[in-house]
Amino acid sequence: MTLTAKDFKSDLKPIWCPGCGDFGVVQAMYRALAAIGRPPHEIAFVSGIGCSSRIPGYTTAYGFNSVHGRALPIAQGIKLARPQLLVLAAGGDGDGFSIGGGHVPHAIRRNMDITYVVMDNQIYGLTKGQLSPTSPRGLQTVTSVGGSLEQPINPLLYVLAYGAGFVAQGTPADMAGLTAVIEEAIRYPGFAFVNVQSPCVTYGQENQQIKAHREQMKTLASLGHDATNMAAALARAQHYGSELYTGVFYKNPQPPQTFEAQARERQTQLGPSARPRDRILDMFRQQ
Amino acid sequence: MTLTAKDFKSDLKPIWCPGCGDFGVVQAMYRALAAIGRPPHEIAFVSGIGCSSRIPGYTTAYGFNSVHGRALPIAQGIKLARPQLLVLAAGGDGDGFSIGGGHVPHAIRRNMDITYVVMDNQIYGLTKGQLSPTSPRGLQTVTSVGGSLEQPINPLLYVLAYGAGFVAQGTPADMAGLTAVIEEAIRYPGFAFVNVQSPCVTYGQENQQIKAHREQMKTLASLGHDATNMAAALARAQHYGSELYTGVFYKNPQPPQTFEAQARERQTQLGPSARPRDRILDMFRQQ
Amino acid sequence: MTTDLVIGMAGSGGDGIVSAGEALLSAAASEGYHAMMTKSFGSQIRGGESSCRVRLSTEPVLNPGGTLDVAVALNWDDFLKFGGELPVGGNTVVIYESKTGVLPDKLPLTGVVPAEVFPVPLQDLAKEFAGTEKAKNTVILGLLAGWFGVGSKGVLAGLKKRLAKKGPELFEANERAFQAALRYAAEHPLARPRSLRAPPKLTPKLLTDGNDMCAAAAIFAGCQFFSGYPITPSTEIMQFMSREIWKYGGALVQCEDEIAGIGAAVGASFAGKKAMTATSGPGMSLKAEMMGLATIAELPLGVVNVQRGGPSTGLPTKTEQADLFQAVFSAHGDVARPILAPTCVADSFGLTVEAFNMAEEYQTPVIILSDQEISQRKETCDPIDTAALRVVDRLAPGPAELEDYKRYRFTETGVSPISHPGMRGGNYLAAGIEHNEHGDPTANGVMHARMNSKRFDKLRPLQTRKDLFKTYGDPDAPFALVAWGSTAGVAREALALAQADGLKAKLLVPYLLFPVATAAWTSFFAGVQAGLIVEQSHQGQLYRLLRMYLDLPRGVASFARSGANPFQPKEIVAKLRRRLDNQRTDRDGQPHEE
Amino acid sequence: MTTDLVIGMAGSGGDGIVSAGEALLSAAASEGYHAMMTKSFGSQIRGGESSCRVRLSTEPVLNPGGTLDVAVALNWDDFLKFGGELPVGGNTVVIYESKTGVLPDKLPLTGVVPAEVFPVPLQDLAKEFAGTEKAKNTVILGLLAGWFGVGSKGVLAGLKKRLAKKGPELFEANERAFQAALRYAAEHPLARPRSLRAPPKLTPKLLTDGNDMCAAAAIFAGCQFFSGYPITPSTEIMQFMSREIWKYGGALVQCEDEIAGIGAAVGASFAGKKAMTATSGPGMSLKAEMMGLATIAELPLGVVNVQRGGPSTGLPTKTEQADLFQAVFSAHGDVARPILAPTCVADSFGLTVEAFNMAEEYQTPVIILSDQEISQRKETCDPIDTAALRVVDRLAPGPAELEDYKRYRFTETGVSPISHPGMRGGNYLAAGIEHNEHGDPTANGVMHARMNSKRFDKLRPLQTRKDLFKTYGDPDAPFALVAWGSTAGVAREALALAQADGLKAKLLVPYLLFPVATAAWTSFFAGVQAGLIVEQSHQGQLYRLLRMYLDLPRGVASFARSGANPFQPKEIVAKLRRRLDNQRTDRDGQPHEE
Ligand SMILES: Cc1ncc(C[n+]2csc(CCOP(=O)(O)OP(=O)(O)O)c2C)c(N)n1
Ligand SMILES: Cc1ncc(C[n+]2csc(CCOP(=O)(O)OP(=O)(O)O)c2C)c(N)n1
Ligand code: SF4
Ligand code: SF4
Ligand SMILES: [Mg+2]
Ligand SMILES: [Mg+2]
Repeated sequence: MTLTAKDFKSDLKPIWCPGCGDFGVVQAMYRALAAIGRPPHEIAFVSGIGCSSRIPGYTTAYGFNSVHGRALPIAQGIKLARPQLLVLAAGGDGDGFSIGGGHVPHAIRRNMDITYVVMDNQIYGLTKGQLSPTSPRGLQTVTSVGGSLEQPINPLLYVLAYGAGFVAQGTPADMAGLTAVIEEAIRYPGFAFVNVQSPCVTYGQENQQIKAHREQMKTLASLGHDATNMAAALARAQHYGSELYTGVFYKNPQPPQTFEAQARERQTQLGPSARPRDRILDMFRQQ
Repeated sequence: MTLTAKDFKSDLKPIWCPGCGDFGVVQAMYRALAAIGRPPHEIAFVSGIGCSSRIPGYTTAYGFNSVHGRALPIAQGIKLARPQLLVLAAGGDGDGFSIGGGHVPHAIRRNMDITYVVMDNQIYGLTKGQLSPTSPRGLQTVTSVGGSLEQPINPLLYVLAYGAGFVAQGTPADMAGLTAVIEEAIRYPGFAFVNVQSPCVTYGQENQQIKAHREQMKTLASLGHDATNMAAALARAQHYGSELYTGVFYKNPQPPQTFEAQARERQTQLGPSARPRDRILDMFRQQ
Repeated sequence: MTTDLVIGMAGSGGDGIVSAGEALLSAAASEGYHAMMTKSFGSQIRGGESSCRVRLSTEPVLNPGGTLDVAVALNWDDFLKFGGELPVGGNTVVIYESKTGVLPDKLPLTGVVPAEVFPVPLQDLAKEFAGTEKAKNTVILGLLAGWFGVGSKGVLAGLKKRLAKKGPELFEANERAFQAALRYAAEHPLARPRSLRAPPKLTPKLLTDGNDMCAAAAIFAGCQFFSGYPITPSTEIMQFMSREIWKYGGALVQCEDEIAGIGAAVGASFAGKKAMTATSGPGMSLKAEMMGLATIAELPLGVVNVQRGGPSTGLPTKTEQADLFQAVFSAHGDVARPILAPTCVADSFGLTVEAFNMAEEYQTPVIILSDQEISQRKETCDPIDTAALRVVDRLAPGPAELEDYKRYRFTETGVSPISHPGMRGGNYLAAGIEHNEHGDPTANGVMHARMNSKRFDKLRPLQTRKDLFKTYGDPDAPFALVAWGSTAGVAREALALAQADGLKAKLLVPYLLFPVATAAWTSFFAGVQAGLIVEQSHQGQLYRLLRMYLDLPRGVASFARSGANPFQPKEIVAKLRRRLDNQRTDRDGQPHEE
Repeated sequence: MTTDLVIGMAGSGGDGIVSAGEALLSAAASEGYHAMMTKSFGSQIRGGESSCRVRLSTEPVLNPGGTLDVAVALNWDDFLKFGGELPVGGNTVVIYESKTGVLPDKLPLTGVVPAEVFPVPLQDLAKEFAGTEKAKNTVILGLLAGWFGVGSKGVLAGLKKRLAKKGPELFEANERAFQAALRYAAEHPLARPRSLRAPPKLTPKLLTDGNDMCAAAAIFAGCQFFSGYPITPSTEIMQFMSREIWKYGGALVQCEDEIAGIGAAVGASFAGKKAMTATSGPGMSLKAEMMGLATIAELPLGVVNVQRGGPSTGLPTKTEQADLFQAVFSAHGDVARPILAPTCVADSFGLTVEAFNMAEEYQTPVIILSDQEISQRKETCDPIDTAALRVVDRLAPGPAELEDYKRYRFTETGVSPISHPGMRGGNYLAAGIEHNEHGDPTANGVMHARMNSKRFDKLRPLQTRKDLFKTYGDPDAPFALVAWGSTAGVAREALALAQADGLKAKLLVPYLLFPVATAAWTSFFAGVQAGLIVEQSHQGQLYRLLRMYLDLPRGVASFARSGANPFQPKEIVAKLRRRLDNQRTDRDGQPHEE
């Protein structure tokens, strides 16, 4: 039985505002998952909290809409416990890089085969328009009335510095491209990161909407970018915030072994030396 | 009255093991502070928890030996509340980049004039020898009996990606160099990061001891490194873990305004529009 | 004529229902009425259903009220989604958009026949007189003015002010729609007129919500530092601070998470400034470790928890009172911190000032345990005499003390003078590790026991505070109610009802929840035969907390239920009655708890 | 001859005092004695003072004991730093390094004259017979064997095994030192001989500490996933898992912090595996939010908190029982989770298995509330019959149920069958947001109340559990002691003392602390006139917790004090006596709490 995008769409009605970029992201996700072809029950889809983090509920996969910022620890627990699952994680820019920012480098260096999609709208949507870590400097919001005083973060540069094996960016302004990078991310055998410029129509900035994206967008392919070249990736990533590059920034041509593969090896190697469970106490026996 | 290193040494007896690298770090700190010349009571020195985090108690400054991983949030609160203070933060590799790792990018992008010294020994000292985020892959410790399965982090590369204005490295194997980078970090008007390779004699690796450092050490100056060149800094930083470079990796030649300076501007600008405190409720008055 | 009017309105996001409510509220406030408004929205972020309740009265308004006097439905689908939040009864006047095509005798309200029903061509009137459907909400305001006499002056005056910037045309269009609605109302009079009586005297009122009131109080109390992380329903405190704190030489930082949010505030307090953080349940859970640090380091701190439905993410936009256990007990080890709970917008001011004073006086974090309803509802308040409020600053060490400074010196009160960086001679080490009087780390059990005693004993004076309790009704009455937080307003109405019903009852409203002020409680409960502790949590958390420290009279039981299910005064009285009956028939049994 | 011997030794880090203790302990275990060892160190990370206490007995050892029978001081400075932890009394035999130059009648022990004092040239003997000072500790073992008859066979056998890899020379050198010490003891006999009686029968014993026992139990119970973050004194659980869990098809991840530590375990549980995390107070504080998530998502989880001195960083290496409030109440909203407390190394096994069973049966996190003393002390245990222990697995949905699967279906027990990713048809959304039976998010108050009830009601059966309580003494005795955790072992000895003293007393040791199992408590307290709830916390946390749910007899009071100040059986008896006197003279007053 071949699966279609529809097979991944749940009955839950999205709470998203009409026109929210996240509609495009979930659509791209349906299509990418259909292309991958794993049945929904073999997929675990984890998120934190935020508008974007509602996404697992809109799919037919096993979903976990957890707590703010903790999608990655939970996703890693799932993957390591049941490596045969397809594990996805997703959430907002705040969820991923503010409260959850401490988990990202460690998820990446552990390198489990998880795809992490950040729906980056440079704002806190769910809580109604506060500053996000990707908000540009000077942005006026309800929590930065006189304008933000901080430099924004650069998610692309960060994850490259963290050593991610797959780093890409997309926008729902280019559904085909977005679908393609998500699919490629899932197929990458290791930790994969996709930053999606997903406009917030309600609290987002004017120049960050779908229409603007259509004008700003430059596919990395069209620029002749070599996705196996880390230095080039680092250089391109520096333009986050001023240029909207889409496509794959970096893809490790020699994906290192995943954590779960090493775990499997260790289990196989040590398994034979296990005492039977019911005789485990023998190890404490004196004489 | 000129201050000497001794003026910064407290009566508290260090709990450190004989030969611990942290003795060198605190010595360098005394000397750097003496060179700076601010009296101890104008200094606030914050740390988290760990062997290294005991350091504020061994100085005569106002110290705050807080909780694990939280030195930076507390230091920022102090600096923003009382910008005229000299604010230092310090702690271990675990404190700073494992449990505290989520605070680092945000402290850096806020760019307060704080100097953060990480005493990196690639191990958890205080808890007796578990894996740290900078432990090399494959290291066998009590929590990684079969060898660690994770790639270590790269503190130097991370903080550069985070946009730190000053990034340096030192080792107590070169006390003069260490003192110099700490002093320069303190003088840098913005967030400054110093990674100190501070050997753990009790749980650390053989090739990470003072003696080994003496052989491994290469000063960046001797390599003709240009500390104003970010690309060069990124390139050098990639060698963390294989090369022991000391000195300044990067120093922003045009330090951007600090958060506290902007705050001061805002206070000055908005101050005149304040209602008297005891009439603040007038803002809620109808008609 | 009536003295109290509860109006509920619902529509979809774009209908402007909430701004109609706000216009009515501020009109009523300017006309001298007491008024209160609560809002409720569907789960849709934007464009979903939205509603508000406005209660207007010539007497102080204690709660949002129960069954509606007036129901306004822009469309029935949206209206019905609010279910119990907008209850229609036999006494309700129903006004709805006639375009919905629903017949007046076929309203989709099961088992209810409203008093009067008016299908009105709201949209058409708006289009005809204002030239835009958007003026629908002005039409509604005109109808309410016409039928119930509320806002006839104030609404237009308010609109004029609000629309001033946009040129006269817009205001004039709205004025025409308003007038047309007034005429419409005059042409379709109520069968049983019920205009709201004019307010007794026109005192100028304050109008705001609990979050803004709390933030303003913090500034009044001298707070110069705010750090936190956004979370519903507390974010408005940070938003207020983002506008105001700079003006007072203060600073704000939106942190990366709640741990940093309290961490920075702890740092600012260590640096000698009055500092504050504000959050809601999930954020409080994350702050637990730092709360313990502030306790052992003895640092003053104002911490606001605006409670919402839990556990976990729970019901983020609904009110509940289930974070009391967390407030009192979270963080490992023996820790205690004062917990204060406001009961309405007005008392949020004084209580927040009190919280900062306690924090400074006792060098401790203090939790202001607000809840979603208080924090986000708008309310008229009588002016507050700020001159009558004292502002306390922490005890500084004198020059003699600074010669050989002991940060944690054992004193009679348990409070030791506190220095801060910048103060010569006051240098010390603050730490999460147990310490001796100097602040030096120790693992000595005897010193630990002494320091624990110090930290607990310094809060002892709070146990005898009686001013942080209010009693209503006859102090010698044998039947008792206790209610805290937003539930207190319902309980006050319940008390009035009970008394009118002939019950000898009284009510205690505690503002200080912890430490349990045994003196106040014991004197209230003396002679009480039966009573209820009313609160919105599954476990009845205050009831349980009191049992820890008090022997409650046997007849006192818990009346508790999960949040998002507001109590009605009537059911409280009914429950109290049932309790009395139980008491009588079941003399020797254990008290029944429900 | 004696049946019980408490030996305390202290020296500086390099002296090998602790390994001497360990050698003695395992020798004693192999000789069939019951034995227990605790260690204590100065704040120095390495090379500071270190000490251990070894208690050997022909009867089960319940606690580390009080005043020493034998004190061994390698140098007096270090010995004295341990103060109350190594108390010397009039009955103590003191052995010390004669090189210290201290005269036997000038020992630096104020107000105490030990029974016998032996300055011994430990270092010289070691050097002379083993050729190295390092053999000092072997000399000590030889002396102990000579004077007290302990370890004469076992020590050398153990040494031989341990030193096997290093070639025969090292062992032989140690053997010579041991023999020399035996001779030395024979040449300097005790004035009053007190050899330890031979054990009644030689049952092979298990020897381990509470942390390893707990970890082994988790594996036995089917745990296949561990994630956590190191923290004293719980890290050994992770260390055990790092060695063992892979063998059982499981996996371990050392996380970046405690939030991720529990987060990954929550994920693994969601994925259908039995998962565990372990930490201590500060880590528990950080895990609060995730605990709430596991509760609302109804996910089984084993969570260990090895208590240490608090608040905040507190006294990381000392024991305390002050995290009970946190265990029960942390996390916002109405949450409840079972809390189980082991009282010794041996019962850590069964209780951990019970915890995993409860977690699976009720789909809830369960806290194993251990403490530093239990977790790090080494103890002999009788073999445990694992075949008698059941292992429970979570209820899986059947094929019919999976046709229209409702993850949170309302059932009679409150427990709903649970699926996991990979199971076809079981797909659902787990969430921290309140949900309906399908798991879909809801903000509906009525559904919220029902789900809260479901989550609390499913734990009800625990309230009637009696098997998780142990009563000692005459069940009808009018005088009562209650003690939990590591304090239970002291209380058992206190009970024996009280009974010997003619007091009609009994003791309740609860293993299930929450939910408060009213049935068990009520039946224990029936007829009790006076009693003490003994615990190591400033607030007397169990006492307060019980008051929440029980009407304690008036004569029952709290006997509590901060951690790092262990109770002695004698003082408990004395306190109980004083309590009885108070009761008699103060009939009508309120119960006195101390
Ligand atoms: C611990 C905790 N802190 C704060 C919140 C409140 N909160 C919910 S979502 C959110 C941020 C939303 O922004 P983002 O992650 O960018 O997602 P978006 O809504 O923009 O998609 C916040 C602060 C929470 N639910 N839990
Ligand atoms: C919240 C919390 N988690 C864990 C610990 C235990 N702990 C104390 S220090 C430390 C790590 C020490 O390593 P590092 O930060 O590298 O400092 P070092 O001792 O090596 O200088 C840990 C895990 C703690 N005190 N608090
Ligand atoms: S608020 Fe913004 S991010 Fe949230 S649903 Fe609406 S448009 Fe999307
Ligand atoms: S354990 Fe290591 S880091 Fe800690 S004091 Fe000793 S040598 Fe230094
Ligand atoms: Mg966002
Ligand atoms: Mg370290």
